[in-house]
Amino acid sequence: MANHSNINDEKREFYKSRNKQEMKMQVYTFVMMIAFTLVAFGLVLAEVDAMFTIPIILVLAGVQVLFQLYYFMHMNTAGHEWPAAMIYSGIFAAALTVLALATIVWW
Amino acid sequence: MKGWMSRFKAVFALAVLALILSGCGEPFLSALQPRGDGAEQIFQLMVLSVVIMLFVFVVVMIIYVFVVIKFRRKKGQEDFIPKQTEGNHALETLWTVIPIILLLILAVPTVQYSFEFADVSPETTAEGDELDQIWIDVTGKQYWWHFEYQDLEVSTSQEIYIPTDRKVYLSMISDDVIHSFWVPSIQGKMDVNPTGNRNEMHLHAQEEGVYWGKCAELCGPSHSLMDFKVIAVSPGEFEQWVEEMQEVSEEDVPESETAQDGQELFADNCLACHAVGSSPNKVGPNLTSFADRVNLAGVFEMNEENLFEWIDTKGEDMKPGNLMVDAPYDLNEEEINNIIEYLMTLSPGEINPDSAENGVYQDSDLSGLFPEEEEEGEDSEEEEDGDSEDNGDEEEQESEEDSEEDSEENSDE
Amino acid sequence: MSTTANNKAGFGSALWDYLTTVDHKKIAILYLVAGMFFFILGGLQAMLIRIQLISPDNEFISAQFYNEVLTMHGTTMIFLAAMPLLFALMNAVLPLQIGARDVAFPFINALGFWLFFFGGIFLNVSWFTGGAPDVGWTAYAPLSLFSEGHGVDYYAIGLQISGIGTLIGGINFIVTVVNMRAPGMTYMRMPLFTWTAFIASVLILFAFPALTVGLFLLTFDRLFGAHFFNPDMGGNVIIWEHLFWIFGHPEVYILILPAFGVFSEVIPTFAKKRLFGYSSMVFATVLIAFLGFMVWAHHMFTVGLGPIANSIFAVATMAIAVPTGIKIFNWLFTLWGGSIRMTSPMVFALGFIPTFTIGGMTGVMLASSAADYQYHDSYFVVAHFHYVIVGGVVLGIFAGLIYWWPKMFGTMLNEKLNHWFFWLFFFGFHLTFFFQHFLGLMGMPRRYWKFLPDQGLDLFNLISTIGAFFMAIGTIVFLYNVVVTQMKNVKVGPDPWDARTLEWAIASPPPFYNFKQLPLVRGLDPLWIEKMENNGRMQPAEPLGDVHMPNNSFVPFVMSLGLFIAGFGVMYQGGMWILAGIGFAITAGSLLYRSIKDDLGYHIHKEDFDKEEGDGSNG
Amino acid sequence: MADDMLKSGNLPEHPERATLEGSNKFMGFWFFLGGETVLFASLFGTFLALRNSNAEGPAREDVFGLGLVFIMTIILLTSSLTSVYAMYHMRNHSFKKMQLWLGVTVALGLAFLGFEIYEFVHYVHDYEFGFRTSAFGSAFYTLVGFHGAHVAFGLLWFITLMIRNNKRGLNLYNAPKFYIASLYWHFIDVVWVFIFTVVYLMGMV
Ligand code: HEA
Ligand code: HEA
Ligand code: HEC
Ligand code: CUA
Ligand SMILES: [Cu+2]
Repeated sequence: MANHSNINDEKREFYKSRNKQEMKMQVYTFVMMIAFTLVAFGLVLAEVDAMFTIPIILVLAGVQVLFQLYYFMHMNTAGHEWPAAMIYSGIFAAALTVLALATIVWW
Repeated sequence: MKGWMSRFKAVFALAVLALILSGCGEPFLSALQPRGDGAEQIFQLMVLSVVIMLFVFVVVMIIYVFVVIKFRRKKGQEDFIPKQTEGNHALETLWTVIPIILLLILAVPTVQYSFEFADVSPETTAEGDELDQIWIDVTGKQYWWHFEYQDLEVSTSQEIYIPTDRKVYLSMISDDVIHSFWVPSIQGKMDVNPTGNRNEMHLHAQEEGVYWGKCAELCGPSHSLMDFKVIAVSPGEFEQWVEEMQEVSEEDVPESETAQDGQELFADNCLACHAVGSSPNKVGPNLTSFADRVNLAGVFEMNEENLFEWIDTKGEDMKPGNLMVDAPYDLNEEEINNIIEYLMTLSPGEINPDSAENGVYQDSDLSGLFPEEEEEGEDSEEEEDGDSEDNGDEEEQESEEDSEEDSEENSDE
Repeated sequence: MSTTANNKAGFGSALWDYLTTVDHKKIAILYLVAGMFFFILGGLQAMLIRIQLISPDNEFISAQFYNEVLTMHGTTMIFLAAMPLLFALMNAVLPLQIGARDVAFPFINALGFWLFFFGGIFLNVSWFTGGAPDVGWTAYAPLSLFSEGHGVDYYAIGLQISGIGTLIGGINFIVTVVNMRAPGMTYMRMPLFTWTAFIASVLILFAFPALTVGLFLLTFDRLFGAHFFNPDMGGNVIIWEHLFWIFGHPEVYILILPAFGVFSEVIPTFAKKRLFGYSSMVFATVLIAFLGFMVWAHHMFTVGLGPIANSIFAVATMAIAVPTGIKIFNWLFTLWGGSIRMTSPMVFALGFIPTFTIGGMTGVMLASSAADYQYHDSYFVVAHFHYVIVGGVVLGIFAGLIYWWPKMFGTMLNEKLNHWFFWLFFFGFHLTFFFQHFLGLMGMPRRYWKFLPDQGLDLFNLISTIGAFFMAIGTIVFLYNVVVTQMKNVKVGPDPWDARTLEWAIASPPPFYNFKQLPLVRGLDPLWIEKMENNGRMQPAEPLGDVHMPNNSFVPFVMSLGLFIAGFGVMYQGGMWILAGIGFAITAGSLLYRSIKDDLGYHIHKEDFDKEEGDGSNG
Repeated sequence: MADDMLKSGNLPEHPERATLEGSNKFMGFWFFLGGETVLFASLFGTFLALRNSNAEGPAREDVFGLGLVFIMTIILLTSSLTSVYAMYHMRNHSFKKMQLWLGVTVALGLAFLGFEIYEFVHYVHDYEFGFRTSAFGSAFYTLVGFHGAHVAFGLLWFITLMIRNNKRGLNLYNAPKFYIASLYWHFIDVVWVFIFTVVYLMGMV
């Protein structure tokens, strides 16, 4: 490829440090995710009222997923416009599906 | 109900169209010749939508015909290069907005009727009193229909009798696969599902008559032979029919000896699956009023020849896949003929499909069927203990009002 | 196919070539042949249906067989005829229209075809092993659980296999459009066929997984003792209906959108005008796709979901009429002021407009949830969907086939015969289906093996059957035309229709590398622009260089064959488990082989191009 | 040019997307994940519809235990992080470290799968709660089983890639493959987040 030799050591160092920076973020993300998980399990174990717990743990799950997508899967970086578009379309179709199956199969 | 129509400018067009459409089909079957409230409302909706569609179609076709004639390449124009227009915002807005308006006109009655058809609360008289509700439990089975009149101890198969003076409410479920209950000239269809829920709908026939019902959901080889009848009779005749039906019992003995013999054979070979008199639904149709049936097994001409073939072959070729083929009996010609003779005595009384067609109207407010209907006051307290002995199943109505109603009625007995 | 083209190939090597090809143009031909085969099969089944219904109380075929024919007619036509024929068109022209040398995943493209093909064969094997599926193409549970024999198993597994093929084929097209466009080919310069194919592929991506799951559940219930749809064990039959229609409704737009695309190519070409309202056409396409996901329950109005759900879905469904209407009027105004040539593709397009409008309008009538209580599962619905499918999709497919035939094969179908085909088919079509609207309202439910005498249904059914024969004759004229044309084999130039888009800038049929140099696209309708402003030849966007090409591969065939074999094992179980073992081993083995063995393709060196020059064949 | 792809060394910053083939794979795989979203949504929807349909069989509260699920969750989340580490080293072009972290990921994945199998066996034996027990059983095993199958497939994928490329190191041809395998792994984690929330936690509140 054209840009092989262009990458000199200087640049590489720059990338390395930037990657390191990013990796730090990833670890923070991870810590947050673990924390969220603990909260979710904690709420259930503490037998907090269901009307309260269920929305909360669903939101926690949603945020965790966004963490995964944006940080672990790098959707926050450039070149992910189409992936994001498709994932959100998928989420849209998925939400409708779940909503319908959870409500209008009507027992 | 017709508010939306009164303001509609094309009433005249509607009338003409309705006239044309209603020429189509047989009155006992066609959705285009409505004889029931529901069918009529839907017919209005159809006419409205056809008018809208015709309008759209005419517009499209005028442009289309004009364009195709006017802009055909003519001789000598081979090198003509038309102007390459990109678009036109005014036009594009126009053909976005007008359809939206047309669709809104259609959407309003659509939503209104959707709710109306789902409403199974009791009708009210002009004075505001609630009318008694006749609830019928409908069970669809491969390939026949069973009907039980709640609280009346009457059950039939293949044919339901309904009075013409009021709505009749159906609570429907399937015993096997999905069927769909459709009486085109009275009301639109509703699926009959095997899953725990009961679907509810109502019928109101405006005229006496024998209306054909069809199964509209593919349910196996004989799906196309799963017909039934709705026999709409005047309220007085209906009341009489109910009373006659309540009288019948398995033990009733026919007069002729051969028929008595037939009855015994019937008891030995057939009663495992069939019933005479009020019964919960069984493997085969209830035969209480068999001799009065319009058709044998829903579709065949009612004569002894067909009946003989039916019993002899267990309907194997007549209704492919029907479940009577499992019957274990083995009968000779004479025995079958005796059974036939017995079956032909199964006519509980004077009310039969003819009553729907003979033009006789007997009035009644059906209060005979619903004793103490007058006292439908607030004194539900004392009725508490009566509740428990009722068969609870029938009260699984979805709508709260009904179950209230029901428990009150039941406990009065 | 290695570096050079070998022209004088025998039958054996030609066959091998097609079995291993990864060239989208050849895959297009594979789709075309298989799709036509299934179209004729489905058409013959339709003829059986119509003959059975020619008169009341007819006993021409038995009830059980009728249900099998009916099911296979619907399934075959939708999954094995219409979709593949559209895929044929997409494969043939989509990469050319965006100026690409190839699709994004040539290997997966081939795999997609073979999976579809083996899935289709699998489904049809059922005829010979005790009966085809007999529960309608919608396979509603629990009838599909009760159905005896293995018919429904063939349905579930066959569609599963071909569904995977369709899904990966769809992904291939999406990525091709996203990544492979020629320089200057921005999204808003893409031809409408490309746009609609792209959006249809997106619909495939999101709709097919629901079918996949539905079919899995059905398979598990039937073959492995699960209870998803068994009410006795807590199952719920409505789940199947939802899953099927969450897939099923987008599916019908998957079918119609590419057909819209075809007409959006044909009409501008033969009106000699650019498409009116291009950007609103794109917008309408996207909007239809979006709304298409929110309306599926209009197939379930009578299920008893309640008035609230029914109303919501009714209104959402009606909304689709708006973007579709935008399209209709844009086509009409493309014609306005044009210079219309009545070529056969154009005649198909002109036949489409009123026919589809009628079909769409009956669709809106159906969308009126309360009124649907009367229409549902009656012949009114049958009439509706044949108006949109035959009047839209099938006319679109034939318009596209005739239009792009020169591009695919380098020959021109006989115009006169094409006109005959059109008029026979079109006349027969309306004769067949127009009166079915009335049949439905007069009380004739669909999927009826028999209708009874004395119910006023005889005449219209008879007319309908007569109409079907006209359609059959028309189709035969077309097939005859194809045979004669290919026998004569008179070659035509690159641009026989005087068209506007990029695919007409290269030889007919195109060389296997498509574009020697990628073209520079300067606007919508690039070829037209060059015709108007230049000498009518595309300017290259790059200097002549080596061209990278993928290697042929036999793996897609083998991989699909493996699933085909495994399907039998899973179905018959018992001693046949061994087949499942073998089949899955073949598939897994070829997957492993594919991932372990490097496949880097090869290069055509620029020096070699001159040898190819002028030689219309594409190796 | 093509053969260059197999040369390691001198890789660009984003080796996974540097070639057209790589970029195609990258896009295609993301889109595939969009489709997978609907696939799992259909399974989740089915599960939700049938969550109380245990017929006579055990209900959710009867069988689920949170301890095991918690451990599994932590394992899978951690494996997500380790695969991020692997990709981090890929971007720094240190193949050995990438392999190492992938190895850790695989080990964690195996542990997860082991626990899952243990869980299933436990349910079947101790609670007589199986795939055929009830509609709920079918829905539960199908949803969680589909996820488990994805885990198993992901593991096989990682292992194949690691073995195949062990000798020759990172290059433009295999970098995209590693990258999309790790995307897949994250996606599996995403699904699990919803499984533990919707299936287990919501089943226990
Ligand atoms: C290519 C396939 C295709 C297409 C494009 C459509 C398009 C539409 N369909 Fe159809 N449909 C099917 C294939 C298709 N359908 C099939 C196969 C079935 C049956 C499945 C089965 O049960 O086996 C079915 C069934 C079906 C039903 C269920 C009926 C039932 O079973 O009870 C409904 C109900 O709403 C419906 C509605 C619509 C609507 C509103 C559109 C709209 O998209 C139509 C929009 C187009 C127009 C409206 C015309 C042009 C517009 C204008 C000129 C603008 C102005 C118009 C107005 C203001 C009205 N369809
Ligand atoms: C792409 C979709 C598609 C297409 C193109 C067609 C095309 C046709 N269909 Fe239909 N049809 C469906 C999809 C389609 N159909 C679906 C989904 C159903 C619902 C199934 C269900 O309920 O489950 C259905 C159902 C259906 C019914 C309702 C059956 C019932 O409910 O009982 C009928 C009845 O008339 C019918 C008729 C026809 C006819 C006459 C054609 C004609 O257009 C066919 C014309 C084509 C030919 C006639 C080709 C013939 C070619 C030859 C004869 C060549 C001769 C051979 C050689 C020279 C080798 N179809
Ligand atoms: C295995 C159970 C079974 C037995 C035993 C059985 N039947 Fe039936 N029968 C059925 C079923 C089921 C039907 C409905 C068939 C259909 O319409 O699909 C039926 C229908 C009929 C009908 C038509 C009913 C109608 O309403 O028009 C008649 C008459 C009939 N049976 C007579 C008999 C006689 C007489 C016998 C005994 C000699 C008998 N059956 C024994 C199951 C049985
Ligand atoms: Cu019952 Cu069709
Ligand atoms: Cu639809």
